[in-house]
Amino acid sequence: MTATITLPEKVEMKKTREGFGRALVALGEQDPRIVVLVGDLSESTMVHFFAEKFPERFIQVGVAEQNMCGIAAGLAAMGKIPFFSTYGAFASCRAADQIRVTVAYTNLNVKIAGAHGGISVGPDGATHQAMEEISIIRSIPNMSMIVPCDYWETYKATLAAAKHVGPVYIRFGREDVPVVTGEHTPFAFGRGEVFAEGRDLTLIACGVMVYEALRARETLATLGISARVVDLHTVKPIDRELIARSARETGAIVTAEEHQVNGGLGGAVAEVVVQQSPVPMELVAVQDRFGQSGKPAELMDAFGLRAKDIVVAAQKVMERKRARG
Amino acid sequence: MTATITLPEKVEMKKTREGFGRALVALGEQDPRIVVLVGDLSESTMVHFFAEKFPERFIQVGVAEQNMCGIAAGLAAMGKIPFFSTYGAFASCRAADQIRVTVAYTNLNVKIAGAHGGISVGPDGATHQAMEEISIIRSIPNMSMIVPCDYWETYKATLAAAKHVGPVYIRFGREDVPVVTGEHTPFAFGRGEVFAEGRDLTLIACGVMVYEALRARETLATLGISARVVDLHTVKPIDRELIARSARETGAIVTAEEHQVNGGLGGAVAEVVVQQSPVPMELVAVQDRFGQSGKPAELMDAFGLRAKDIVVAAQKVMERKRARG
Amino acid sequence: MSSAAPGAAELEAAHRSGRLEWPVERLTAKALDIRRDIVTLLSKSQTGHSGGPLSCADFGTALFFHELNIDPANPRWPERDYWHFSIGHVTPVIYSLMAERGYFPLRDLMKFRTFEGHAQGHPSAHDTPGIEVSAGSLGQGLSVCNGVAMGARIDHHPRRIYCVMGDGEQQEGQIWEAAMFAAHYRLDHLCGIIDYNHKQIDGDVEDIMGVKPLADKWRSFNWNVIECDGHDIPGILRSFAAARAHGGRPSVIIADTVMGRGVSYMADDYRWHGKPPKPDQAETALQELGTSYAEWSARLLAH
Amino acid sequence: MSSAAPGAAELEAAHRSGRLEWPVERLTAKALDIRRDIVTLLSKSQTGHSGGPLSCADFGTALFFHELNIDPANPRWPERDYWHFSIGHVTPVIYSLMAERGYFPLRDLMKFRTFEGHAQGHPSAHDTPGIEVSAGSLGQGLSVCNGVAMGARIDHHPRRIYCVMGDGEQQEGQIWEAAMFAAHYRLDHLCGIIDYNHKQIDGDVEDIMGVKPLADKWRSFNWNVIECDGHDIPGILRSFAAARAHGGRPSVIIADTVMGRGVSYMADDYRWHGKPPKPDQAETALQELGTSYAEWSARLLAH
Ligand SMILES: Cc1ncc(C[n+]2csc(CCOP(=O)(O)OP(=O)(O)O)c2C)c(N)n1
Ligand SMILES: Cc1ncc(C[n+]2csc(CCOP(=O)(O)OP(=O)(O)O)c2C)c(N)n1
Ligand SMILES: [Mg+2]
Ligand SMILES: [Mg+2]
Repeated sequence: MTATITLPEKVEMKKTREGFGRALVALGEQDPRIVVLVGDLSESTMVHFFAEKFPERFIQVGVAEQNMCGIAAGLAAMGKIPFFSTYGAFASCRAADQIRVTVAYTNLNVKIAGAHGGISVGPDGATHQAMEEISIIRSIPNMSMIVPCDYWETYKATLAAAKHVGPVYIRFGREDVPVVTGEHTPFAFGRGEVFAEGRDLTLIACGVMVYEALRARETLATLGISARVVDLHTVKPIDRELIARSARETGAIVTAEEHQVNGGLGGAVAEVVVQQSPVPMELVAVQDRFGQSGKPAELMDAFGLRAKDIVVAAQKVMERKRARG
Repeated sequence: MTATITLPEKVEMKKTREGFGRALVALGEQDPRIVVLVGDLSESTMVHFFAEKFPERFIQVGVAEQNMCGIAAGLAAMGKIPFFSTYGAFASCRAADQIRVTVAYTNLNVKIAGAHGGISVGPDGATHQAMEEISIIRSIPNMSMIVPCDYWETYKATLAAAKHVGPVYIRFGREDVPVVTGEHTPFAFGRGEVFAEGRDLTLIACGVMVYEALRARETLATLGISARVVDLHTVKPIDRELIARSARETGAIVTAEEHQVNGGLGGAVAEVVVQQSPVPMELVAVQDRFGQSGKPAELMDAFGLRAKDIVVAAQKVMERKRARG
Repeated sequence: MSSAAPGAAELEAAHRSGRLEWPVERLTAKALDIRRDIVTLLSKSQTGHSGGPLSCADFGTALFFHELNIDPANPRWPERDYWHFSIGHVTPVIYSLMAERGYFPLRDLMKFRTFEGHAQGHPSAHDTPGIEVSAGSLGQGLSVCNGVAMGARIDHHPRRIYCVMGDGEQQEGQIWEAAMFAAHYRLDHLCGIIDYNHKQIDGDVEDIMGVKPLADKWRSFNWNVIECDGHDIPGILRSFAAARAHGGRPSVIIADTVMGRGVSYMADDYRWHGKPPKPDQAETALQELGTSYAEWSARLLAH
Repeated sequence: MSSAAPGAAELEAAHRSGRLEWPVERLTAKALDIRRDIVTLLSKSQTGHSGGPLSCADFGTALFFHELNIDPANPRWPERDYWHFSIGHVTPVIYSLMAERGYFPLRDLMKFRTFEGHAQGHPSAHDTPGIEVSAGSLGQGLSVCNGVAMGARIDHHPRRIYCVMGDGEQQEGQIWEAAMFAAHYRLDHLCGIIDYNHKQIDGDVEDIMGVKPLADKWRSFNWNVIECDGHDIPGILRSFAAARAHGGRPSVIIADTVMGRGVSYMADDYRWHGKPPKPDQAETALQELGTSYAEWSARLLAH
């Protein structure tokens, strides 16, 4: 099931978090077990849509992320499907111990929504730009994690998270980002999607970097380089088969993520690659530094998270591929 | 500076945490800025040695790891060199947000001692067997991390952590483990040590797995395979040069760690390998599952963390190396 | 000694679903059994915690054999009350209560903390039927109970929820987050029980990190506070009844206890927080408790 | 309006090291400047928090221009008192106080939250001289202050430590861990200040997660509690003096305030917690505050 995605010149812009908020309402209508919790961030995480429709299944916890995580666990133990939501920095760090022991070790059906992932959070600065969630969450057994690329994929990821039995973390962002997929683009939890075919190398991206990868592919094509683009929305469990196949078929990989370079998507892909089919890789990511204030676009530029940075990495990886013969 | 280590048939056994506890006393004598904090685990973390000698620089915080981390930050802001100590699970998870925002973002001179790392913790079971620290800590900018292999190396790692300006996490274990190094074995923060030379592949290990790697090397030698053994005690900043050189020179790598497979030492090495010199790798680690109660030795066996498991991985990686020609 | 070999009737009764509401004398006798179990299983395992389990034995017995509406044969019985030990390290008393009440055979206690057994060092939902949520990291349990209580409210279910906490554990901030929440949402079907044994790992609670005045703290967090002698079974039963009767606010029972209670050389000594008695020490303890290791381990292994 | 263009003497005075101990009238005038700064910089940045900064303006001014022993020209002056805003989101008031007191030029306020400026969205020690420990994740600041206070004790240093907290922030458990610690160690050189503005992001604190009775909570955690009107400068000064005079226990000043205070349309409205006024709204606000955007931004840019 492959969706070939060609971007129009001007793409629609929409918030991923809105996809989350709208999907919760759809879920609330379908399934009475859905309960939504928030830590004093109803509008930022866009759970206010759900709160308005289902006040009796909406729980305001105040500024207490540890407690919120535990409450979600207790609800799950009673058969509910709780989604708890706060900024990704606090979801993944402030509640890390609660996620590990209470949620993951028990393997409870808790869904964690981490809003404001990535440098594109903008003016709030470093503390609010969550960029360690992939490393933290994927190290914890039983956890699954999805990093959707746009409004529609976040919408689908939210539905998929509710359907999957077990703890799932969904990471999304703050700003309007390009809408790359459509309502009917295939989405399967645990499976990467090939968004565009290519022979010379594979660009594997998650989150907003999927858009940048698609744009990079256009530029690369003009340089005579044919790039496959994989949307690896589910970073855990990771689609080993697709990664291995891409490594074999294209012989080089560039990963792209709005996340720290250590232990993130790039690391996850590298782990598969060295074990299955070692090929040259380049990792486009935040280079182990904290974020800062600025406009989202400025920061994406400054932190090297643009299509042009992917192009540079792709050229580099192609050279390395050629050098190996 | 290479120390060639040959193990006697029967090695001395000693606790890594004792190396930590003893080093703190030595540090306390040398440097009045050293302050030690504990969260109601004085004997388990062996800070009681320090507490007895320097009661005025010892701070009991009770069961409050978040607060402990913040207090350490405040002390560091006032020019102290605070070490705070608790079990690794709580150091890395319960205080993750405090480590990220207060300690690491400020880049404070806080030292974090995570005791009871790994499955070898034994009968306490999963909650107390910390196996996610490497992934969590190395994703946070400004953090350094050391996973020493035995008593002496923990001793030296503790001194090195105090000397390095900036936040450092030291991970050590609970049980008596083989003493592999001696008082005078070289140790340099940020640099891996080649403990034994080899041509065919490199075993890169940290913590107690260094001993298992050295034993594995002996077995591999009898099978005609010559393995280099690298003690990669500093997992961040990682010794890229040594990893790249080992990949180039031996053409295959097996990593070994008492830690989850996702994002740990294996992942860190894989990230370097794919970017510098892609070669086949196998990762000996806990396969993304929680621990359980049992005797340490039983668990090391059951979770595949023995010399024999490294041997199997080495044979596998050698086959893959050969298959590539 | 009469209780050493449980009769069929007793076992049948113990396994019955619903609230047992045993009289004081039976509870007292059962609490003695629980202490014997604890010492015996710790002597066998040679790893685990002695002090806290012994201080929890009396109110634990009152909880399991009088108060709780549960069906051990069917741990997920929809009508059940929910119980949770936030102090996961007191597994010796948790498992003993569970086994005596019929969740699993008594003989499983003799595999405590082993590779083969299900009785993990800290409570594991993955391993032990009847443990609903795993624990072991302090301070998390009351939040879980908040969630269970909110779930019951959403479902209009009359479930009651009981959460056992430690006094050292009161130092964890998450407890106070959870306390604030429960009062805010008026979770009067939630009842906390604090094992106020005045000790924690490194010493006296008041020396390590004082929690006094504990009752005032909970009152200022808008809870109904009930103080009692945690070894006086009639007083404990009255406290449970008072909690049950109190509407509009969650209740917390601050049970004044003695760490290591029931074994003379352990009593009130924090050094017994986390270690088991050696076999000879266990024998002394079991003699004090009116039995012997041989006798009591045989009882456990027989069931 | 007289304060709009600060004279050389005023700047000199503001930059002086030590405690300024300004009289009430000057503090009142300076608090007005702070509010003008806040509205102006927010109007410029079009991102950031309005409500909390405005509720902190009066006690913040009293803290910086009367109470604190600091040397803005030498932020690491060894004799300094330590101040810390645990509520990192109120950077508009923090930076305004810092700039007015002389830590950095007023014009830096006009680069708030921009890529070029040092004035990050949340306080960053890496970027702004005078910020000693970064903040932005709620609940962590009192612990940091505990550490500073312990460090002062170890060094036998007479430093005093001031920690500004929010009322919504009281919901974070870490606050209560830190409160317990400070009282246990009798950190009477530590003074907490709570901006009790009764609002947080999603609404009224008592609706979201009630913290009442707040004074009782702190008392039950063994603090010396001082309540005052957080907009009444004489009362604030008396509170600081009382905290300073109190021995043996840390003090907390619960400053009753109004979110958005000083701007009519923002006052007491939680919807102004986290957004800046639009330029036209800012103009209205600045008129209410006796100036205009043109005038006040010129003042900021000139220094
Ligand atoms: C978050 C966390 N920190 C530390 C520990 C280690 N620990 C286990 S029990 C204990 C002492 C708890 O004291 P208390 O609640 O009084 O229990 P008691 O000693 O009375 O059994 C500590 C610090 C833990 N399990 N979890
Ligand atoms: C740990 C954490 N959780 C959530 C947030 C997001 N947040 C920022 S301010 C705020 C409200 C705090 O309320 P209060 O302390 O009353 O501040 P005020 O709204 O009065 O400025 C929240 C939830 C945060 N910064 N840190
Ligand atoms: Mg206790
Ligand atoms: Mg407020």
